[in-house]
Amino acid sequence: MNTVARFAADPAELIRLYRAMVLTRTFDAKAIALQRTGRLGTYASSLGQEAVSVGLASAMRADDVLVPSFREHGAQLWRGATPLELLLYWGGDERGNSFAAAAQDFPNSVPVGSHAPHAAGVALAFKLRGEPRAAVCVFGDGATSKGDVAEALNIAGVWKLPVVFVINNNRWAISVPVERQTAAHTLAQKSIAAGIPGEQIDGNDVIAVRDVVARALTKARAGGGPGWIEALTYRLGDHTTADDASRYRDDATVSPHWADEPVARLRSHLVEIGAWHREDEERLLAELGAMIDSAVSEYLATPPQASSTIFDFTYAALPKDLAMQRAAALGEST
Amino acid sequence: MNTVARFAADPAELIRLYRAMVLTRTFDAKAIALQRTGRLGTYASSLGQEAVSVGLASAMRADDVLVPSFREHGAQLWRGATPLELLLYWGGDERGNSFAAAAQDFPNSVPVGSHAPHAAGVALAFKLRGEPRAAVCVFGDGATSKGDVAEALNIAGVWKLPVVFVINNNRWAISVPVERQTAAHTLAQKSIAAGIPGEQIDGNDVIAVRDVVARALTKARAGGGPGWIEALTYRLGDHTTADDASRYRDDATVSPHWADEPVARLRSHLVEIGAWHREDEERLLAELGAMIDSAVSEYLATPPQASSTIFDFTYAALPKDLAMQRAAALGEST
Amino acid sequence: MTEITLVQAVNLALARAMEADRSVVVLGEDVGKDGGVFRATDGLLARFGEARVLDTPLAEAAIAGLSVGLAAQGFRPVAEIQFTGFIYPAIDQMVNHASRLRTRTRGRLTCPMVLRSPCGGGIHAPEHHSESPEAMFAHVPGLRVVIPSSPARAYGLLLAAIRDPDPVVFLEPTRLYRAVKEDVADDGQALPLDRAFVLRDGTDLTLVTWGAMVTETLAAADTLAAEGVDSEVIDLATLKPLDADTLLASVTKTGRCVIVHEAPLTGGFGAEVAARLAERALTSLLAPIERVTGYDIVMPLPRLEHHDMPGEARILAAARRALAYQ
Amino acid sequence: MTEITLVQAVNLALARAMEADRSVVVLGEDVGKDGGVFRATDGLLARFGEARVLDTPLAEAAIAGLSVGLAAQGFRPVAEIQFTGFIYPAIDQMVNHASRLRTRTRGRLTCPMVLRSPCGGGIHAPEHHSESPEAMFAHVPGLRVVIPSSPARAYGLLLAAIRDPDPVVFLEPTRLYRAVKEDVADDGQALPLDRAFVLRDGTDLTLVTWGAMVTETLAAADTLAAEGVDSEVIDLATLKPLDADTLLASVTKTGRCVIVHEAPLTGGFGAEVAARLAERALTSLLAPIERVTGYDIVMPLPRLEHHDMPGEARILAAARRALAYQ
Ligand SMILES: Cc1ncc(C[n+]2csc(CCOP(=O)(O)OP(=O)(O)O)c2C)c(N)n1
Ligand SMILES: Cc1ncc(C[n+]2csc(CCOP(=O)(O)OP(=O)(O)O)c2C)c(N)n1
Ligand SMILES: [Mg+2]
Ligand SMILES: [Mg+2]
Repeated sequence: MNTVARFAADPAELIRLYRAMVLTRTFDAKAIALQRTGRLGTYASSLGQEAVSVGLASAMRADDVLVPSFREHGAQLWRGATPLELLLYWGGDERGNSFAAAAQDFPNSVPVGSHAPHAAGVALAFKLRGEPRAAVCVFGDGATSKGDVAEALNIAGVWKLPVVFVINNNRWAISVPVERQTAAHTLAQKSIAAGIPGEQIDGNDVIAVRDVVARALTKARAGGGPGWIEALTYRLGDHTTADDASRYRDDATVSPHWADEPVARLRSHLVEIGAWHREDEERLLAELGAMIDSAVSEYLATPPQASSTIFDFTYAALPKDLAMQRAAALGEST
Repeated sequence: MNTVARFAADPAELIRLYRAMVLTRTFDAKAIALQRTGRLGTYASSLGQEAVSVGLASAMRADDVLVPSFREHGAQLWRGATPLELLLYWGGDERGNSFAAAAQDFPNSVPVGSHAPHAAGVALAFKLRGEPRAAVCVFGDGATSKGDVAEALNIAGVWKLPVVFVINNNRWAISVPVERQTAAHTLAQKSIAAGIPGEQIDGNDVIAVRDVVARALTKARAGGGPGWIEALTYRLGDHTTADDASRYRDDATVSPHWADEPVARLRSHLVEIGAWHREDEERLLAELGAMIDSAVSEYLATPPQASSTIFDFTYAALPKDLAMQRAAALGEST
Repeated sequence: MTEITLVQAVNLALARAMEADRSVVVLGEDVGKDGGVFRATDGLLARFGEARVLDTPLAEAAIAGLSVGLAAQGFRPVAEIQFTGFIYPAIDQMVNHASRLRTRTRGRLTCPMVLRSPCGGGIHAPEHHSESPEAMFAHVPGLRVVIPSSPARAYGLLLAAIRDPDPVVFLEPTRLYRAVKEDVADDGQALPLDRAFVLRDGTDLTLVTWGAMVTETLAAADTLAAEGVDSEVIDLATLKPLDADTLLASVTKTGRCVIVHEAPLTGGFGAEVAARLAERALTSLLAPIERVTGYDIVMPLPRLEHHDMPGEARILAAARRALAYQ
Repeated sequence: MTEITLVQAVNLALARAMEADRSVVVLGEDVGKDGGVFRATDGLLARFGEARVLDTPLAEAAIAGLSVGLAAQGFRPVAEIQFTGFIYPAIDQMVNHASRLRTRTRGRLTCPMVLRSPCGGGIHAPEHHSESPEAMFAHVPGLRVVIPSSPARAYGLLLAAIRDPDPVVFLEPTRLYRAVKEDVADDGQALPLDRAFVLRDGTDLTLVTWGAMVTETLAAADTLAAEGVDSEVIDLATLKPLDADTLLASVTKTGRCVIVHEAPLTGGFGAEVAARLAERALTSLLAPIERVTGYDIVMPLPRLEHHDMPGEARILAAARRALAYQ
């Protein structure tokens, strides 16, 4: 950052960011607990990566479009997805992708990196319509090995598309550490292949993330071409609730990274500048805990969709052939 | 080139290279004539690109493996593929891929860029067996936009595979000029994404191509990791005999490049150093013309394979289900 | 009305759709100045400009993926894959994203895109230029698969595909691109995407086919007619969703069926046609259902490809077996 | 003999093959230290070392393409695609290269590789983790497609796949990975790759299935048996090349057939099975051929997936229709 961003000097704004990161972590802990007790599906925790997620989302405008992978709960919540929607999604209910409040954002892309071309396509749409909007595509370090990402990056470069790619580099692709993923010293340098400037930033510094992504977005919206930002963070937890990271990395490897984790870091800064006190923390935890708890009760009380819905969104209108299958299915299950 | 390669000082060796380029061009002209008269299938000319093809092949050892795209006739001929084999291939006969003299070389890869992972796999085989051999993968400028190439390059880098990628940059992907293919100022810089050094060379200078590729191969065989070389040349002809380049580029664009074409360039060098005279040229053209003519007669006299062969190489042994289809087919056609 | 070829009809439909709807954009390799390697997009760049006719870099997965992004934003991209031999890298995008964006988001985001590609053999093309992968796409829920076999059907079906709110894979038989000319009115009339075409009415035998094989099949029907056999010829055209009714009506009437396609036998779409009949028209069947198809082999290089591609002789042989069966 | 699960049988076969043949190497995402997300490659790294058990970068097209290069050089790569939802980017390599390297070069270069991938639903997995794309591969000439449904068959078929001189797509139903244990002798005995398994002899009805559906189908057969219906259950297992003889022999005997698979109906491999019967066993058929399959819809997320996946009830209903048919 050449100059300190304005928002960084505003305690209220920093508290907003802090709140969003704590919300993300609170949601995360609850989601894991639900999964462990058989009430949620496999879940990908973002523990330790909250600053990347919240930072990039806070840099976006409402009318920008988020094209995420599957670990950006913080960004989705900031953009208006509700805890209930996220729970429904991870609980195996398509309604979790409805995002009433972020109607143009893409759902999670589980196939790693395959969403990068979508972000380029969304950005192309903005460019063709002459709209001052941008797409933000987020993925992990492992995704940078996928051809899809390279293809999308190259096209974004030659067409100067308003898209910012953010690499949430948590140093691991399940069991594969980033140094075994590529010989590139940084992931930031990968954009040189597409003639696009790349930046590497401290992904545990939410201020840096927001500032750098915001600058890239401003440039992109103004027709300055795409951005490629490597945010260095660390996956403190298992890859997902289906993973047992102790099989491939030991505590000695992980524990040092707790010292850099983004939530505590911003908290101590807030405390330092006198903007945050124990009571604030207690009040916040209580408030967010209650918010998540009520979302959880709502989630648990949500009946599944009617079985007929497995058919109804396959096409805009049900083709006759499929309508017959639907009739047979409902006949059988009633 | 830091120092002038030894071979470059040896007229006999330069004449070998010259001969190979002229052979390629002679073959090329004949192939186009055959296609125009309906006696060959669609053909991809290498007119103007002979130095890349011959240069890289002359840098290889016999036991290295060539993994080419579809425009490397010069390299294939140097490696021992016969003009007859090339004619059979382009004439639509699988026997053209038999390559008796280059038994481990891959056949042409028509799907652009999809052969890059094969070259990495071949190189991995050499590495796993501890053999001092390397794979050479050649493709065009357009291929550098394919995800396959990026994936293979990245893996070659992180595994330090003995493979050298050569970009035969003829500035066009059919109608798309390289500057509309990517925003990268050079294609050489694309290897930075994989942590691999890239080099850009004059692809119309067969001495430079051979020297730089030879150095990269020596390094690769010694475990020094992959090479990525952009050879700048120019596609002087149509993309293939099915293409009409006048639809998308005019003579004014192309003609200046005739001044740099590699065959005339090496010839004038040979003449300058007194190693080549009009009679040598006449003798060579007569000799190669006769060689190609006899290959053509052989080609035209070669009866097609038995229709049964469309079945016989699908699997090592014909599965019963397919054997029945074969029997029925032969029954019908007799 | 002017006499035009199939590829000209594709071009005409594209122009008409772009004229009528600013959200229609064309993208692909060499679709701009070059007008496409078969000239399907000839003149579109000059007429509609670079913002609506985009020459893409050489990257099929991205061509499909860009289209998903454009479509989710309300555009109607018509992407060209230069040959179906190069469509395989786009399958991931079609299966994992295009086909399911609507259902994944309960209709919040949709994917009205068309993936066009020249398909099939018989033009003595190089390796990988003669593929018939329609069955792979026809198995994918959420996709539509369309293969026209005449200029008029190409025009009407492509218009329908572009206007359809869901992703359509539109395969154009290269062998038919310039094979025949017919009068096509540029009236903007789309054809239904869920109706097979009965090209010839008959009572003795049903011949079901699509794409380039329609030509051989109609020729066989003529030969049979000369022998007094009255065969019905169905051009399936819209493979997915399948118009089972037309099939069943015909076979219920004729009792004998021969299915013809160029793709390999095993797992080809002809299997689905036969399966539907074996499920729902069994009692009407007077003879085994015959399939005349490419063999379970890789498409041979041009010198032998005709040995793989079904021709009139093989169709007639199967038809006669079906007719002779007691 | 020890009691092991299907995933342990896969692991055992891999270890046995690597022990017996130094050219066998395992590669894929997280197959090393992690032992694969399902532990299929557990312990192989420790036992055979980094030169033979390779954790690849995250790139499916390259995983398949690397294998083609290795195989052409005489290795026998066994590549893992972590879930079949991520196998689509590898299709291009399998179709355009692996399946045809032999025929393109008239046998000069060959491709003895295995592409392993966990498939199918029913384990409440995230999106894209429950796919059944076997029909797409079974349509590709030059490939073999194998799906085991028991520990013993997984062991014997995987050994056969690794030893086979041609490319094999080996799909492992995740739902069966730990569902049952059975005694498997680690005797290095391979099973034939062109023979379907008759899991139960019967005379009244033929039930044809594969993969995870074998469980539901056998359960249905038990229920029917209790009602005095004697059904034959065939596990197709080696879908391509298809063992038509076993199918025909059974249906010629029973006259009634129900085909069960998890993949969507249209263009599913069940269509090929039905088509073969309609061609070659028509006169033996006493009832329409029924298919009990996933619907033509995108695999629902876990909360509703059971509504899509065929269960015993749907199989029984179809069986009873077939049995009742006069
Ligand atoms: C194309 C594809 N291949 C494999 C997987 C299985 N998988 C899920 S996450 C993951 C690792 C992703 O690593 P990274 O991109 O760094 O993201 P992270 O999980 O660390 O956030 C893998 C291999 C997948 N989802 N998609
Ligand atoms: C994957 C793929 N897409 C499209 C094509 C059709 N095609 C053949 S050559 C070509 C251009 C290739 O350009 P480049 O890589 O620069 O090689 P060049 O032809 O110039 O030697 C295209 C688009 C193909 N063969 N493969
Ligand atoms: Mg990661
Ligand atoms: Mg080029």
